[in-house]
Amino acid sequence: MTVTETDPVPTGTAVTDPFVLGGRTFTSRLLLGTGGAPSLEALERAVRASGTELVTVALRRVEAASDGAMLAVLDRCGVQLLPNTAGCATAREAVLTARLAREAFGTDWVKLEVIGDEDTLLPDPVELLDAAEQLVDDGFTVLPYTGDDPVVARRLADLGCAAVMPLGAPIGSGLGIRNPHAIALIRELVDVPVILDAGIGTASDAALAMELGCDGVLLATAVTRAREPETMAAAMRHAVEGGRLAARAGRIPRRFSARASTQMQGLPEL
Amino acid sequence: MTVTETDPVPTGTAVTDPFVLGGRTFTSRLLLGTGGAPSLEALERAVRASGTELVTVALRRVEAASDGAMLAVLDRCGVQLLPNTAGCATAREAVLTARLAREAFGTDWVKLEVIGDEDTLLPDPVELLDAAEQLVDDGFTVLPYTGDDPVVARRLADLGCAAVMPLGAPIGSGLGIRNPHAIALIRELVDVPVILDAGIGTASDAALAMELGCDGVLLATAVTRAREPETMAAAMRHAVEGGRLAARAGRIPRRFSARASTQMQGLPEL
Amino acid sequence: MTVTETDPVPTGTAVTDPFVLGGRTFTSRLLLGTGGAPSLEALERAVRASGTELVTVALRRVEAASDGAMLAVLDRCGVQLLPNTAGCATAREAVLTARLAREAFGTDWVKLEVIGDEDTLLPDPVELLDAAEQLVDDGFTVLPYTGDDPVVARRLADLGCAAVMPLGAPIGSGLGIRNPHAIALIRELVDVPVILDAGIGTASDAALAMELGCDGVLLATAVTRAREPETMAAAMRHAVEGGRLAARAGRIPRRFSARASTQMQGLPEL
Amino acid sequence: MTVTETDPVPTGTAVTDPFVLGGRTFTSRLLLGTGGAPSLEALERAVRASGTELVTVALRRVEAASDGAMLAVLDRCGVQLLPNTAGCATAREAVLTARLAREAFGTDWVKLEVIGDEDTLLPDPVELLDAAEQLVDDGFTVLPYTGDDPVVARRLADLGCAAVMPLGAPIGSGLGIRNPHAIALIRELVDVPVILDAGIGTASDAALAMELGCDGVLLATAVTRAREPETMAAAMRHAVEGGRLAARAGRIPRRFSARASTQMQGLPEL
Amino acid sequence: MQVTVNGEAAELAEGATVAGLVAQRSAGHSRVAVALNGGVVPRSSWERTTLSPGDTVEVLAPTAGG
Amino acid sequence: MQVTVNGEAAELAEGATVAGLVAQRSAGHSRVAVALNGGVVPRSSWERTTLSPGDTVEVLAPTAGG
Amino acid sequence: MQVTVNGEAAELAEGATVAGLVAQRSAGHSRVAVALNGGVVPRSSWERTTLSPGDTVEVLAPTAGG
Amino acid sequence: MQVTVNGEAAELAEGATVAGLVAQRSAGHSRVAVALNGGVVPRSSWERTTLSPGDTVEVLAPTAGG
Repeated sequence: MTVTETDPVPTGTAVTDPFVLGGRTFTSRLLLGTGGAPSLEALERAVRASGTELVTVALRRVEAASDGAMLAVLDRCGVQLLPNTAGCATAREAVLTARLAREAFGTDWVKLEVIGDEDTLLPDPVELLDAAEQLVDDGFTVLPYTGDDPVVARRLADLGCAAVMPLGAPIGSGLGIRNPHAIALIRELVDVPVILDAGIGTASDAALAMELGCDGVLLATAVTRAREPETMAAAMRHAVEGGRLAARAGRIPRRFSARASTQMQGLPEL
Repeated sequence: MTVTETDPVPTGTAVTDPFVLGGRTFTSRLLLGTGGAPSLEALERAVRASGTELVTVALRRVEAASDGAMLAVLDRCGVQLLPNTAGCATAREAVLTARLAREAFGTDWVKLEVIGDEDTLLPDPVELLDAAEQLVDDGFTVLPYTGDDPVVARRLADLGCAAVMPLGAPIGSGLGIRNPHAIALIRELVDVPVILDAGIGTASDAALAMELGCDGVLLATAVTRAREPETMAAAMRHAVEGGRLAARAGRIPRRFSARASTQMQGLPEL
Repeated sequence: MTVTETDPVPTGTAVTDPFVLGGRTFTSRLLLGTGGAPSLEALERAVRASGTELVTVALRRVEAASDGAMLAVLDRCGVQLLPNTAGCATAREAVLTARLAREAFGTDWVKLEVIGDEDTLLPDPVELLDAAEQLVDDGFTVLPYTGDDPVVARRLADLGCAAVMPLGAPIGSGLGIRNPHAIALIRELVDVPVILDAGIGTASDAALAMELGCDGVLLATAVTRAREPETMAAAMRHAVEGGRLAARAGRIPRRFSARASTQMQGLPEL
Repeated sequence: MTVTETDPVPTGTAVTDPFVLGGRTFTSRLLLGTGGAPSLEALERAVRASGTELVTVALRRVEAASDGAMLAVLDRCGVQLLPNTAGCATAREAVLTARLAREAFGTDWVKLEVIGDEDTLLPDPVELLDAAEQLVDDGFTVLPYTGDDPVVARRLADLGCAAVMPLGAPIGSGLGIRNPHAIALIRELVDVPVILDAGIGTASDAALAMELGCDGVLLATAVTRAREPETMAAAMRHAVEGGRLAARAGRIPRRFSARASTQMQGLPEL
Repeated sequence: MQVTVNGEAAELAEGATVAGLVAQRSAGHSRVAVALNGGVVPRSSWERTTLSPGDTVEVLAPTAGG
Repeated sequence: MQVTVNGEAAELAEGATVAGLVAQRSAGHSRVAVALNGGVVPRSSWERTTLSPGDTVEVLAPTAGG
Repeated sequence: MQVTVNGEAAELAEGATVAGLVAQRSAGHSRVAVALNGGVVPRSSWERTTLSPGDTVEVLAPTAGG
Repeated sequence: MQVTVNGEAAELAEGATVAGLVAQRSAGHSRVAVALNGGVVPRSSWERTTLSPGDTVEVLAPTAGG
């Protein structure tokens, strides 16, 4: 199946609820990573179907980097670039990488990653807090990828990060949100935007993130490595908007037993 | 917040995947119950925001029935009516109710409910199978509300029901899908459409239903008793479409550990 | 209940809580199936380690049946035999099998199984109810293996079954209790003993069953096909007793946030 | 492992699996907190029923502290005391409290708590790591209460802590293990004993902790504030032993569908 | 004569028809259905269906349902 | 004569009894049950129950079960 | 002289020792620990540790804990 | 002279500048960043930044990232 590139914005309802991040206002609450796409054409179709306005990119040695075509595609899609520090294991490396990215991309926004374990790619809170402090002091708009520890999240917010981006599960695992309770606690403990980052596998995961009170969702693998990246991108667009609307709509309470939806009064005796 | 009534169909992607039920083709996979809405205006806004094309109604004694205004609203929305047999506890009552509904609404479609317990409003499989058989023989298009027992679901399909509508949780409980495994088994055991009916509380529940392979979702309370019915209706519309798209997109496999989304090749030594 | 301070083993607490089933009183609440054991010696060790007093057996054609040694082992262990009707797909077959078992084993107790699907081995509620009624009328002590449908469970109890045995998950699947909510509803709807049958994979599953209000647990594969059947049998014995004690002890309520276990009063200023 | 056939009590199987912690060998893998008990007599009965050999205590200003009777009870029970640093919010306070406890209790073992949030009582990983390093250098046997972040857990182990004690959920919440995946990852990432601390509400939670690979469980509220502390203590003893045995027994794999436990070969045609 | 309509006793004139009863009861309702002594009375038969003493009639109309 | 025993054709002498068949088939099994043409043959009737051509017999014994 | 003991102002005689303070405060408590101005005072030093005006002392004893 | 560029030894002429190295290495890449001995070399300094023997240089370009 295909998604026409002229695909309209899903509904008028979402645009009434703008997303303010780092002093800018976005319509879409879905941040998309570019890694893992089977082709540039697939990437472009996914970016367009997702409705995203903010996509992550990385820096690598020129020999290994994709040629400029990818940036041309992203420019054509009119999205803002968000450099990451993927692969950094220390605050020093991450800070230097962020500064190099500022040079290369001309943006002081950074998705801050400082990895503490190679198998799980989980963040190292100590190095992360150190790097976040340095980059905030250096004027960066810092979006830190963190675990789901509410205390670390609050420390990041207190340092002046523009948002906190707790994980749902390890990067690329597709396990969804392993600990919804922790995400709900983070939502209570911080005043900055909360963006669920990593672990999303399918649409209901993204909807749940929004229902837990997240302001946005960042995902890459779930879309780029899906059998049909463009279709999954459209699915995620719907899921994030649906989850956001549900969070605002005020859901019904959970009840152990039933409550009739059809009135029983006037039931005939047949 | 409000949803403009001219709100466009969320995406072009969904219309490429029509929903055939009872020999008719629908664009929307969301069936909406009308019970519980705070006002007719709220109901109309919810129906429109949901994008539904098939809504459930009931029969009650004239003194207790809402006046004709509700039908006028539903006619104006251009939706098909689906009478239910809510409140019936025996096959005999349900069959008679279905026949009265055929008279009143001029349709041979029926949402068949035969309740076996007053507190949980759970269906009685024995009476349900009996009623389903009689109504199928009588030419009805039977959409039975059933538990999540795969064997009962297959028996209903074998009897000639146009679909099976297993519950996620008790009516109005908002507990979501208590047993996703059972719904997945039902999807494997029957060839007719599977519509998740009852228990949905929020958008991610509806998305999950579709990801489990359901062809549609029927809900009432989750929308009509939400703090903002219209907003939740829009949320459910997105969730059902997002879940359907995700099911078709082919999600990534779940992994115990991580898989990098940013290439590690060419990582600089900083 | 009380534990004397000199009591070295808290298992003593359980004996104050006998299990009455079919008019007999048991100390153990763990019923063990004999199928799948790697050897008779392994079976005997498992039976002894489990502390079970009631084990299931089956009838097969003499050529295919294990020789008498198995019965000798079970007799030596002093356990009561509970014949099953495994493999029957109709009420007629199940009733005849129960009568043959009564002849062979000299007991009118029967674990009633009527399977509705060969892949999932899920029970067929219609045939099951039919068979249960016939066997109760014929004086059997009927222990029916049923799904987790509360209405079917109540119908079985109303027919005069000595207990109801809802599944946690398909036989041998090891998926645990897929729908704890349904088991809790069954506990509320019936007055006869509830025995969780099928699906148990490990100790915590068995403990959860008891905490949900079940009076006992029946399992086979989880023990007989474990890497160390005897060790798992001991694990299940502990789990069933622990779960039963926990159910009686009155657990603490769940709280969204924390409650200090160490007093904060008198906290020094250091 | 083996159980002699004459072994009447499967608890015997556990004694073949001693628990080595901080250079000492314990029979029980259940650590019990003393806070919250309704009376000293209830505490003593719970301690005895639990079979614990290691119980936590705290220091408070003499005016607020319980009189010496509690220590007399614990001495009579023959358990080892484990002082905690509950209520400390900084590394400095925690280190000083540990040193005061060493004076008071004459032990260099300490349950290290450094709280980062008053509502959730969640640990502060930065202060915790700082305090752990100081206390390890000072010769303490440090048992740190930490979140379920695998990277923090490994850092604590690398610092020389005698064990890591990740939480299942906030202290006293009774929510069980909110993130089993994280506990399993911690088990993989560290070589020191893993003790599940905080969040346990009932027996199946404790069994699950052991099945996830934990070496022990520490709990207080779940027992001391249960309706019947002694009964719950016995339940937890069984649950921890059952969970440990299950972890060693090698559980059956999970299967989507069924696997017959009764042989189908030789099924009669009835 | 005495009949039961929607669960309550009602006094109707001899020869009263279902059509008459519906007209009297269903103000404001277009799509009405009628059950007489446990069976359906099709709209096409309302005129010619006369009621008898002791009949039990249910006059039903649409309402919201889940 | 020709009968079916446990799903397979078997040749038995005229006048063969269930008791005889059980003795022949159930070596090593103490607790055996017999079904004849879809009904139970109680142990007490084995001796006096003679088989007829075309009979279908199931001779069953205990085995492990879940 | 004026010191702070367990968060409250206390008047002690000149030359008062930690040992004296503990004896006066810790009735019924065997295992007591003392912090003086943010440091530990080992039991072995209680006798020879004299308090000075403005000192902050914490006298602690065991209690239940999680 | 001998320098290390992107992890590999490279032979450059005396007086080689970062600008020259970038021109030589970054074919097809517009947005390039350069690290010299662990620090950033702003684009504005490339021309005037000459390399010395033993320098470690990283020449980086954009790629896909998560």
